[in-house]
Amino acid sequence: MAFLVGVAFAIVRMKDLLAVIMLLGIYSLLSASFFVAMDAADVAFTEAAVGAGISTLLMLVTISMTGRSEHPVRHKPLLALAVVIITGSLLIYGTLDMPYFGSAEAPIHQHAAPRYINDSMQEIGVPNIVTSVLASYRAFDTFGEVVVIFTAGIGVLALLSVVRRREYTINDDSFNHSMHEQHLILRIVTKMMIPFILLFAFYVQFHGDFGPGGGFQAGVIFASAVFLYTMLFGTSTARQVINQSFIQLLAATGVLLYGSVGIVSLLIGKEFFDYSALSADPITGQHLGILLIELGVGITVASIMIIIFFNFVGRRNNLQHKENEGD
Amino acid sequence: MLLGLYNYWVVIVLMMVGFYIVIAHGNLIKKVVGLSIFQTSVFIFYISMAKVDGGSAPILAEGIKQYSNPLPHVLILTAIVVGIATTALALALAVRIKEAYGSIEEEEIQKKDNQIC
Amino acid sequence: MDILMDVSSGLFLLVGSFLCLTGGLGILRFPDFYTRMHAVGVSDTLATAMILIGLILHNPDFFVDVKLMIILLMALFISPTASHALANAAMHNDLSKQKNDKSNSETTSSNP
Amino acid sequence: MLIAATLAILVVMIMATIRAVMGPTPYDRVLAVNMFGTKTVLLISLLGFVMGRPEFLDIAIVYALINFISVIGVLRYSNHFVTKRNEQQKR
Repeated sequence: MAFLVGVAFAIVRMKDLLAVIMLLGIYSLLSASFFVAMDAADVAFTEAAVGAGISTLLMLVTISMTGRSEHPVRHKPLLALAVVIITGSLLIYGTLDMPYFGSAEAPIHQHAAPRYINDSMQEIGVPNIVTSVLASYRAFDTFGEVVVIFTAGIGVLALLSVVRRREYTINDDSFNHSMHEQHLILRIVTKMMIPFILLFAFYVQFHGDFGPGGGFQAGVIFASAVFLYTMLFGTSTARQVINQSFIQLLAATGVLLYGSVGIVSLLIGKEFFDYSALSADPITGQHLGILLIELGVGITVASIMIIIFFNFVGRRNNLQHKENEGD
Repeated sequence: MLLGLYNYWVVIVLMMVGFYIVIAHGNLIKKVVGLSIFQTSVFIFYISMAKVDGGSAPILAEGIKQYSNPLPHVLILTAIVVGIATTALALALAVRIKEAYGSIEEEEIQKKDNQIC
Repeated sequence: MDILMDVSSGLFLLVGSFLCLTGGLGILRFPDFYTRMHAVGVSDTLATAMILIGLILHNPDFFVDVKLMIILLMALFISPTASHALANAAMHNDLSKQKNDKSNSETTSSNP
Repeated sequence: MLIAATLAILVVMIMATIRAVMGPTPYDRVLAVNMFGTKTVLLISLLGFVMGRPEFLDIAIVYALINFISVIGVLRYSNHFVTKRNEQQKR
């Protein structure tokens, strides 16, 4: 734990943004190991895939567009420090009333959790409690989260989408060709790894009922395989494999799939997102519902991440070509 | 007493570090980094509240009596993915600001704004 | 037989941890980038393999063993590739020219 | 024995972090991050055994994959800076 604090302080001191991002990667790996130590397997899974992989990559692409050194001027460090210290000490004063770490009598463990732990096996029939809470008890909440992700994807699309021109793409190919000469070994190993990553993403997707995993994680892993391909084989090649408008359609389909499962159960006569209506046997219905919903989540997350990454990279390539023409 | 609340204090220190970066640094990317440190500290806070002594991960198996609380795990799981989506949005904004103003330092942006007015 | 398994797994784990520590010491103490790379590349791959083999011997469950094997296989694929890519990138961008002549001659010999 | 190995890996992780903070060149930092990643994979698998639930090896697999991807990403995008800087030096 103290280790985390050390890394955080180092981040404050660093001026070089590239180094900051490296340290952020380390920080997120560390916090993920902490989540494992705290028994939160699913959370560690997500943090590993998201924090260390995707957010590092996105930040790297961004600083490759915006420049990497930080301006030394600061506003008023003393004032900021004072605000921070006062807020911090107030918060520490607040923790004095909190139940001790790890005590089983804390109020948080009294209300809803025992029901999830004791009854979910009979009601849902899925061993992974996190999945059953995520996809069944709190399905409406999760639906909201998926819609938020979808909206963020649309926002990035609106901010960064570029009108591509033909000469740019041709230029891009020649640029990538020189990359390929250097990276022969990398390319071959990557070719071997990508099918494995995709297979593993599907395993995570459909094994989420029994072990750690589920739609969110699987979507992110799937997307990171596509990222790997894009980085080594060039944007235009990747765009040929995965069409932009097709992937946008896919993102919308995921949300639609999720929502329609709820609507169907509403139409059959149960409540919104009550999957026991989907089949004669309530447990089979729950299984089917969770499977469909996780699939919807997975499709949405994967396609939104791919959309975000493509737009960042596309914008970057465009900028580079403009610079080259300027020279 | 000391050990019982140690985790929460570390969370608060991390949170304040993130907060300090957000208010004291002018670089927009650095601010995003600060926000993500802040965010992670909140995640750690939730997860450490969910831990029960002697408990195990909330995946049902035979022979295990005590499980950690699954509810915070669910909340944080979705929050992480939503967090990356919003971070991407923030970075996209930073890129557009760079294109429009030629800089991502807050002070220079303000200077340019004042010139225009 | 049981004792043999236990002892051998413990031995593998110990050797693995020792190699890890050497690698860590190497990354801290070595003077320039390529020598550090050498320390990490060599000791990391071997140490990872050792610890994972130790865990495989420790555990009789078949399914878990298969997963450990997958990790081992991937570590053996990924780690050298990443090292290679790193060294290649560093060479390509003339990192050695920033150093003095002595370390330069060392790098040519230690770089595989 | 498991616990001893875990402690050793923790120590090595601290060393890698120090190098990542100190590292004079970006490549040193990438190297340290890479090493940190492999050590995290080991730590997770060991922790799974220490806590008696070795089902969590999936997480370790994800770490190995993601580590690879992020190292490649760093190299791909940091090349950009270095070539730019070299051009500036030449002028």
